[in-house]
Amino acid sequence: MESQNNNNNNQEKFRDPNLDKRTVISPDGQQIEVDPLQDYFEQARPQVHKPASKVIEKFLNWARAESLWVLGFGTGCGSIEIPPLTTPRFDAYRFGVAMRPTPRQSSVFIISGYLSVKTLKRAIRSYEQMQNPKYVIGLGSCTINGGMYWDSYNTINRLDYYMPVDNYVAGCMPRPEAILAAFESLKKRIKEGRADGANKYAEHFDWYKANQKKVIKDWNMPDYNW
Amino acid sequence: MQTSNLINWQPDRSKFPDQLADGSFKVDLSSGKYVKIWHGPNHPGVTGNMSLELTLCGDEVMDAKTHVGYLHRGFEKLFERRKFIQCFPTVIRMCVAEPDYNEYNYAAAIEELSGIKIPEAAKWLRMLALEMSRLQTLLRIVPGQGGTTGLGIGVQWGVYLRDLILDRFEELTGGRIYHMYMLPGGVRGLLPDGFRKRMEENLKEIDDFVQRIDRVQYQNAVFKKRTKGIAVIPPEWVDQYGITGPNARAAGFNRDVRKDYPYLNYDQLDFEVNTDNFSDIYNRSRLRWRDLQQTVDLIRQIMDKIPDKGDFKAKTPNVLHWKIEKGETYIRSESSRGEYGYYVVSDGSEYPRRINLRGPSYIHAVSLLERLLKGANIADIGAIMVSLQSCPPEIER
Amino acid sequence: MSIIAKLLWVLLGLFIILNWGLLMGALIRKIVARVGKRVGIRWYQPWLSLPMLYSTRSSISHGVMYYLGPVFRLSGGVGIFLFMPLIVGSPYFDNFSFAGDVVVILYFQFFGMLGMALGAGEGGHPYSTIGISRGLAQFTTVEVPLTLAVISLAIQYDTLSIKEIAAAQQGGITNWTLFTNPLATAAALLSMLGIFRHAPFNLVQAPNEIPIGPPTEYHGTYLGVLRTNGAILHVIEAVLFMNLFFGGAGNWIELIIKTFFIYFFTVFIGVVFPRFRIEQSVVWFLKVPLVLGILAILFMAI
Amino acid sequence: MNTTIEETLTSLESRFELKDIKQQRGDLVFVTVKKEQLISLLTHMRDNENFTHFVMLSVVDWIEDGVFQLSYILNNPEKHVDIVFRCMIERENASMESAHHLWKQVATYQRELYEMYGIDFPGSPRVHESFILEGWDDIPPMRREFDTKKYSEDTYFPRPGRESKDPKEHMKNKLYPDADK
Amino acid sequence: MIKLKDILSPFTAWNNVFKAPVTIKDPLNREAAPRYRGFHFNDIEKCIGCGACSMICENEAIDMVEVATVETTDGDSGLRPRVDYGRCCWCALCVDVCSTESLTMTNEFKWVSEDPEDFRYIPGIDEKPWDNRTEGWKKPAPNYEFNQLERVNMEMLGPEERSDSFVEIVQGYSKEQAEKEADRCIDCGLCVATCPAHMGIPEYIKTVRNENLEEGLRIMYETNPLPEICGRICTHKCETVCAMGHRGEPLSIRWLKRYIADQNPAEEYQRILHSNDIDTNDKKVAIIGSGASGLSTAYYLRVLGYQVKIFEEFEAAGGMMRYGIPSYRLPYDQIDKDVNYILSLGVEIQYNTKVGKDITLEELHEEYDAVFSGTGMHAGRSTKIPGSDHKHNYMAAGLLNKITKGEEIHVAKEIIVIGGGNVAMDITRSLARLQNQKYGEINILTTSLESEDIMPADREEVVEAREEGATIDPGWGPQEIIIEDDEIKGLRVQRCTRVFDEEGRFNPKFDEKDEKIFKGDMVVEAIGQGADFSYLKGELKDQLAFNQRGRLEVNEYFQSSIPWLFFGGDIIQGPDVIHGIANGHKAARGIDKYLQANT
Repeated sequence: MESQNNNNNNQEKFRDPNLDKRTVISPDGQQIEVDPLQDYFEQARPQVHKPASKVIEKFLNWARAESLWVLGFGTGCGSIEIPPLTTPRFDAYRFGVAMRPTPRQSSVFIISGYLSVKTLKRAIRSYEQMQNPKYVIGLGSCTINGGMYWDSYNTINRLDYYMPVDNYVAGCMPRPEAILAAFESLKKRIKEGRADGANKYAEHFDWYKANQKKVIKDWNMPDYNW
Repeated sequence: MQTSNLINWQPDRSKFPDQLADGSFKVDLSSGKYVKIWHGPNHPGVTGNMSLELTLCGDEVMDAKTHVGYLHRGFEKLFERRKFIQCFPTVIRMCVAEPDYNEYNYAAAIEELSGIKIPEAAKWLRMLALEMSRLQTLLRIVPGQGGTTGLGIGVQWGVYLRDLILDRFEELTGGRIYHMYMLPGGVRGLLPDGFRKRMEENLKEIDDFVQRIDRVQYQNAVFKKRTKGIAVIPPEWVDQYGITGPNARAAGFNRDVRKDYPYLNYDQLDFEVNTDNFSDIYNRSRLRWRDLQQTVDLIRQIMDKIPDKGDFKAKTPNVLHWKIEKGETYIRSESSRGEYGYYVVSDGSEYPRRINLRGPSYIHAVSLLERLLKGANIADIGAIMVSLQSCPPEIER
Repeated sequence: MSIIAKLLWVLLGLFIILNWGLLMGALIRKIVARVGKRVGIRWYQPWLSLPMLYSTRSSISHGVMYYLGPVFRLSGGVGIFLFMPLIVGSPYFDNFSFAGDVVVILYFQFFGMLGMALGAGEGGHPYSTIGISRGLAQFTTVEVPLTLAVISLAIQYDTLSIKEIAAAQQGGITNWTLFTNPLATAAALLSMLGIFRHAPFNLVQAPNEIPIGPPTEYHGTYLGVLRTNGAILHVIEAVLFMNLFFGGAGNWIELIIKTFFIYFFTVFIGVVFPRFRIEQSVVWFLKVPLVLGILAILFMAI
Repeated sequence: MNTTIEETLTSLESRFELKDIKQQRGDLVFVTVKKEQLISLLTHMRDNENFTHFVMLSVVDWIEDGVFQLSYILNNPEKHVDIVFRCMIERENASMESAHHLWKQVATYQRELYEMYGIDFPGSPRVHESFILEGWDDIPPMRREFDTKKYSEDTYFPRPGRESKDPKEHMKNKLYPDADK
Repeated sequence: MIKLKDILSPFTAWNNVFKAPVTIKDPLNREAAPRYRGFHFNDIEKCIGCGACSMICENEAIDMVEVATVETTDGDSGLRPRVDYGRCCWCALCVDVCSTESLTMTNEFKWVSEDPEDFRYIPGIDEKPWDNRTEGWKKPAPNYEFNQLERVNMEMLGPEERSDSFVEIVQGYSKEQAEKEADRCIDCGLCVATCPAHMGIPEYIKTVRNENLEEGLRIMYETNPLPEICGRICTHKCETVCAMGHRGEPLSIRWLKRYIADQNPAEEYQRILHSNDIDTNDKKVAIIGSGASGLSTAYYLRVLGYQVKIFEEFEAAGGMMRYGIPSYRLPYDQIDKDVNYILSLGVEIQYNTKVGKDITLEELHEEYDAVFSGTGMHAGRSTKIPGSDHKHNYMAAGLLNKITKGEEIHVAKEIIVIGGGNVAMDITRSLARLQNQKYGEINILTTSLESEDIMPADREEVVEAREEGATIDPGWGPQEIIIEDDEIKGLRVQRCTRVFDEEGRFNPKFDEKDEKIFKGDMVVEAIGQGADFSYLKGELKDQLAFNQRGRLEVNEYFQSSIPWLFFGGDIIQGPDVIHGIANGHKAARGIDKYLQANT
C-alpha cells in the first residue's frame, strides 16, 4: 500500500504537462481529445508468439542465427569495442553480424556494460521496439552483478531483472574476440531453438514491468511501447 | 548580377525567425512552424550516449538543449567509499575513449599531495602511454570526422590502426581499453621485449595512413564543401566558454598544457604547438590531423629516451591503508580534447574527500555545443559533435 | 506466344534478376570491404537475411498506408522490370516493353518514391517527414536531368522505345550512345548517382545525418519487401542505363557484366566521397547534370 | 611563489579580504574569500588581472563543519598561473550568488551543483532543470549524508549468494571457537 | 572554386582493392599478450587465505570462502578467494597485493555463458580451461611491491655497549618507526589464531597507524594484562605466521605492542582503561604465585569484581619474568609498571609467603572461594651426567634468580652452558656480562643437543649472544663433566645425530666416534625446568588427577579435579609467558563460571 502511494507521488512529482490529455480543435471545428501517451505509443501487451512448425522453424532459426542484426546503441563503456568489431581487424560482418541504426530492424541488443537509470528507460523502449524474435547480449561484469558500479546510486546491478538476457560475456570490457565468441554462442542457442527471450518477456511481462518501474521513478510512458 | 545570384542560389530567409545577438532564435512553438524532436541517445549520429532536444525549422536547428546523464555512474560519490588505491581502477572509467589521462592526473595528484617522486623510467613510460592514448584517439577521431559526413572508408583504416596501438597497449600494460597502468607512485611495467620494433612498424603504417587520409579526406571536394565554414568558433568565445585544446588552437590560441605547464618530461621533447586561424569544422579536423603527425613524432622521440631498465615504481606506503595528508590540488594535462584536470581534495584519511574531473567536453559538449547548434543544419549535427570531440562520459561521470 | 508462356518467361527473368541483384549487392559490398581492408560479408549473406526479415514474428503497423508503402515501392521496382527489355533481340526476355516504355519507366521510378512518402508519412514520426521531404526534393532534381537525357535520346533515335534504342546501338562499341551522344550520357550517369543513392547523394538514407526516417522505420517483412525490391531495382535500373547508353545486352552474360559495371560506377564514386547536404545536392543536380542535359538536347536538336 | 601570483595577491589584498593563503605549487595558490565578495572578486580577476580562463567550479562537502566549500579555479593563460578561490557557504539551505554572467559555462556547473548538492544559484539559467539525473526522488546524491551503497542495495536487486568470511573470524570459529573476549 | 585535384585525389583510396585484407583469420583462437590481465588462477598450495585480495578489491568481487580441500591451520585461514566476474574489473590489484604471490592472472579472456550465476568461481579449485596457462599478468618485477617486505629496523645497543651491562638492549620504536612498521600490516588477522592469548593484533596495530594509542592499550588489555612484559619477551609465535613473512620479514608485532604500552604512561592507565571504580563483590579468590598466569588471573578476576589476593614466595611480584629473565631483556621497572597497575585495581599481594610452608592450601580453601595456582617451574632439571653433582655445576634457574636478587654468584673464567633454549641464552648472556664486568673478557661456550636449525631458542637471541662474544656450538650431547683435582676442567660431548625419534618422543642418539671436549671450569645446565608440587599434600594430592606424563589434568578452564582449585601457567603449558597469560585469562573465566554457578 505504501509503495503504491509512493509510486503515485512519484508520478505526480515527475508529471510532464506535455503528456497530459488535452482537447484540440480540428480545422473543421471538431473538438478532439488527444491523449499523447496513447497517440505516441501503442499500449497492447506483448504477446507470446508460437514458433512455426518444426522443419520450417529450424530453417528460420538457421537464417536468423546467421543473420544477426545488432542495434547500435552504445549504452556503456563496451560501445568502445563495437567499432573494432565492424572494422577490418575483427570484421564481424563475415560472421553474419551487421550493425543497424534502429531497434525496429535489429534482432540483437548488445547491452554494452552498465546501464544508468536514465539509459535503462531508453534501453527498455528500444528493447520493446525490437521485433520478436530478439536476443540480448550482456557485456561485461556490469550486466551480471553490477561490476565496478555495484554500489552506485544510478546504475542497475542485474540486467536480467529488466529484460531477458541470452548471453553474458565476462570482461571489463570484453575484448572483440570475446564478443565474437558471444555471437557464436548466441548462434548456437538460436539454432537449438532456445533463444526465446521475446516470448519470455511477454510471459513474465508483469514481473519485468514491476522491476522496471521500481527503478525508473518517473515512469511517464505507457507500459509497453510497441 | 542577377545571373550570378541565380547560380549561387541564396535561400530566401525572410520566413525564418530573427536571430538574436547571442545566436538564439525567437521561436514561437505554438505557431506550428516548428518541430521539436529528440536526437539521441540511441542514434548513430550522436557521439557517445547523449541526446539533444532540437527545435527545428525545416532542416535548420532553432534551439538545442543538450541532455546528458545517460552515462552517469556517480563516480565522484563512489570515491567517497573507495580508498586511494581503489580509486585507481575506478577513475579510468571516467572517459572510455581516452582513459589514460585519468590515470595520469589522478596519480600525479596523489603523488603531489603525498610528496612522492616517481622514477625517471616511470616518467617516460607515462609519457609513452599518454601519447599512445592520444594517438589511438586521434586515429578514431580524424577519420571519424569523415565518417560523420558519410566518408566511412577512413574510419575503417583508422580503427584498424587504432587496434594495432591497442595491441601495443595490451603488451605494455596488460589491458586493451582500460590500461590501469599509471599507478600512484609509478607505472606497472617496463617495455616488453620487441616492443620498440613492433611499435615502429605500426608507426610506419600510421605515417602512410596520415598521407592517405590527407588525400582521401582533406583533399576531398565534397568533404570541404561539407565542413568549411560550418560551426565556426570565433576567437572571443574561447575565454568566454573556457574552450581548450584543438578547438581553441584552431581559433589561433597557442595553448597547450604540455608547453605551458610542462609535466613529466615534456620539456625535454622537441615540438611546436599546432595552431590555425579559423576554427571551423575543417580546420579543427585538419588540426587534429596535424596533431596526429606530431604525436607519431613525439612517440618516436619518447621511444628513443625510454630506459630499458630501472625502477619504475617508487616506494609507497602500504596501499591497503594509504593515508594522504590533508590538502588539495589541481592537476592538469593536455588530452587530445583539451585541458584535462583533476581537482583532488584529501582530508587526511584513507579515503579521498573529493575528486572532481574537469573534462574538456564538459564545456565543449554542453554550453558550446548548444550555442554552435543554433542555426546549424540538422545534417551537420554529427559533424559538429565530432569536431568538438565531445565525450559524454566525462561530462556526467 | 501465349500470355501464360509470356508470364512464365517474365517470372523467370524476374527470378534471375532478383538473384543477380542479391549476388551483385553482396559482391559490391565485398569489393567495398576490400577498400576498407576488410573481408566483408559472405557472398550468400543476402539470401540469409531475407528469410530472417520475412520471418519476424511480430511487426509494428501504423495503418494501411504504412503497410502499402513497401508494396508501392516493390510495385515500382517490378513495374520498371515489367516494361524493361532485358536481352536485345530475345523474344523471351523483352518482357512487356512497348513503343513508349521509356516514359512509363520514368514514371514508375517516381511511383515507388511516392509510395514510400505516403507510408512513411503514416508512420507519424517527425523525422519521417523530414526524411521523405528530403528524398522527394532530391529525387525530383535527379529525375530532371535524366528526363532531359532521355529526351535527347528520343530526338537522336527518334523513338521512345527502349527496345529500339538498344537495338539501334548494336553492331560495335562505337554505336553506343556513350559515344554517339556523350552529353546525354554524362547527364544521365550523373543523375544515376542520385538514383542509386550512393554518396555523395545518399543523405536521404543516411542514418548518421537524418535520424529515424523511412529507411529506419520499416522493419521485418516490410524491410524484406524493400530489400527484395532493392535487389531488383538496382539491376533493373542498371539495365535501363545499359539499354539506353551502353548498347544493351545480347545475352545474359553481357547483361550481368554490364549491369555490374554500371552499378559499380556509382559505388566507385560513392566510396570515396562524403555526402552532400540535401540542399547542396539539389543545387548540384540543378547545376551540372541539368546543364549537361539541356546541352544534350540542344546538341541533338540542332 | 610565482611573481605573478604574488603581485596579484598583493593587489587583491587591498580590496578584498583574503584568508588561508596556501601555496600548493609554484603556479597554484588556494585562497579563501568571503562569500559576499566572491562575485566582485571574480569579476575583478577576469577584467583587471587577466585571469580570463575559468577552469572549473567545484564543491567539497565538509559535513562535519556544516559547510560547503565552493572552489572557483581561475587561470591566467598568459602567465600560466592558477588561483583557486575557496568560499565557504552554509550547508543548510545552501545558496550562492550566480556567476553565470561572467563565463558561459558556469551555468552548467551551477546546474550540476544544484542537482548534485542542492546548492541554489538564484538567477542562473535553467538551474532547476534536471541535468544528469532523471526522476531522482531522494536527497541530492553527492551530499555526504546520502549513502549510495544502501540506496543501490535497496533499489537495484543485488545478486544474492555472495558471502565472504573474514579470515580472522573464520579461524576463530575453526580453531578456538570457545574463546570469547 | 573547386579544384580538380580535390575531386580526383580521393580515388586513391581504391588502391586498397588490390591489397590483401588485414582481418584476423581466426579471431576466436587469438591469444592475448603475455602480460594480459585475463582470468584468475590461484595456486592453492601457496595461498594462505590472508584475504588481502579481498580487501583491496574496490568492487567487493572477491569473497573468502571455505574450501573442502584446504584445512584451517596455523598460518592458513583455510579460506580461498572466490572471484565474482559480475563485479571484477580486471585491474589486477589483487594479484599485485597478494602476500604469497599465489594469485595470478592468465591471459585467457573468453568466457560466454547463458547463466549469470556461472561467473563466480574459486580460482585453482574449480577447474577451468585456463588453469595451465603460463602467460598472463604476474607481479611485473621484484621491486614492484605493494607491501613493504623489510622490517623497520629496531634501534639496539651495539654489542660493545651491551656486553658488560644489564641495561635494556632494545631501544623501542620512535613514533615514525612504529607507524611505518604498523603500516606494513595488511590486517589479515592470521596471527590472532596463533597467538595463545588470541590478542587483537591487527586492531592494536591499526591504532598505531591511526595514532590512537589509548585505544590500542584498551585492545591489548582485553586479552593481555601484561603488555609491557609481553612487548619485550613474548615468544611472538604470531610473527611466525605473519603473511608478510612469506616473502619478506614478518611484522615486528612484539615491538609494536611494546611501543603502545611504552607510550601510555602508567599514571594514565586507569583513565584509559576505564578502571577507576570497579564494583567489588563478596567473592574471594586466592592466587598462588605472581607470575604471568597468576597476574593474568588476578587481573581478569578483579575486573569482574572479585576480591583477589596473591600469595608470592619472593619479595617481589613477577615470578619467572622477574627471577628468570635477565633485566637487559626485561627491565624490572617495566615489570613493576604492569604489576603495579594490576595491584592498583585492588588486587592484594602477600609477599614472602610460600604456600605449603607458610600457609597451606587447605587454609586457603577455607578462607577463599576458589584458588588458582600458577606456581611455575622453578626447579632446574639436571642432565644427570657423571660429574653433574659438582659444586660448580649450576642450574640456570637458580643462577638467574640470584642475579635478579643481586646476590653474588660464582663466575668462572671459562664457562660452559648446556642447553639450547631461551633460558640457556639468558644465562649465557647474563654470565657473559658478569664475566666481562669481572675479567674484562668473555669466555663462555653454549652447547645444546639440538643442531642450530632446530634450536628452540629465538633466532635473534642466538645472534645477539654471538655478537656479545659468546660461543654457541650446538648439536652436541654432553656425556661427562671432566673433573680433575676437584675442579671442573671441561665437558666431554658427542655429536648428536638425532634428538627425537620417529614418533616424536625425546630420544637422543649420539655418534660415539665424533667426540670432543669443551674446556671450562664451570658448567651451567639450562636444559629445562620442572614444577615444584611440594605444596600439594595428603588428601588433596590424592584427589588430583595426573595424566600419564605426570602432568596435572585440568579441564579447558584449567579447573582441576578439585572444583575450587585451578592450575595454570608453566606447570600446565610449559614455560612461556604468553601461554601463562592466556591460561590466566581462561582460568579467570573458569573461576567466574564456577563461582557464579555456586551462588
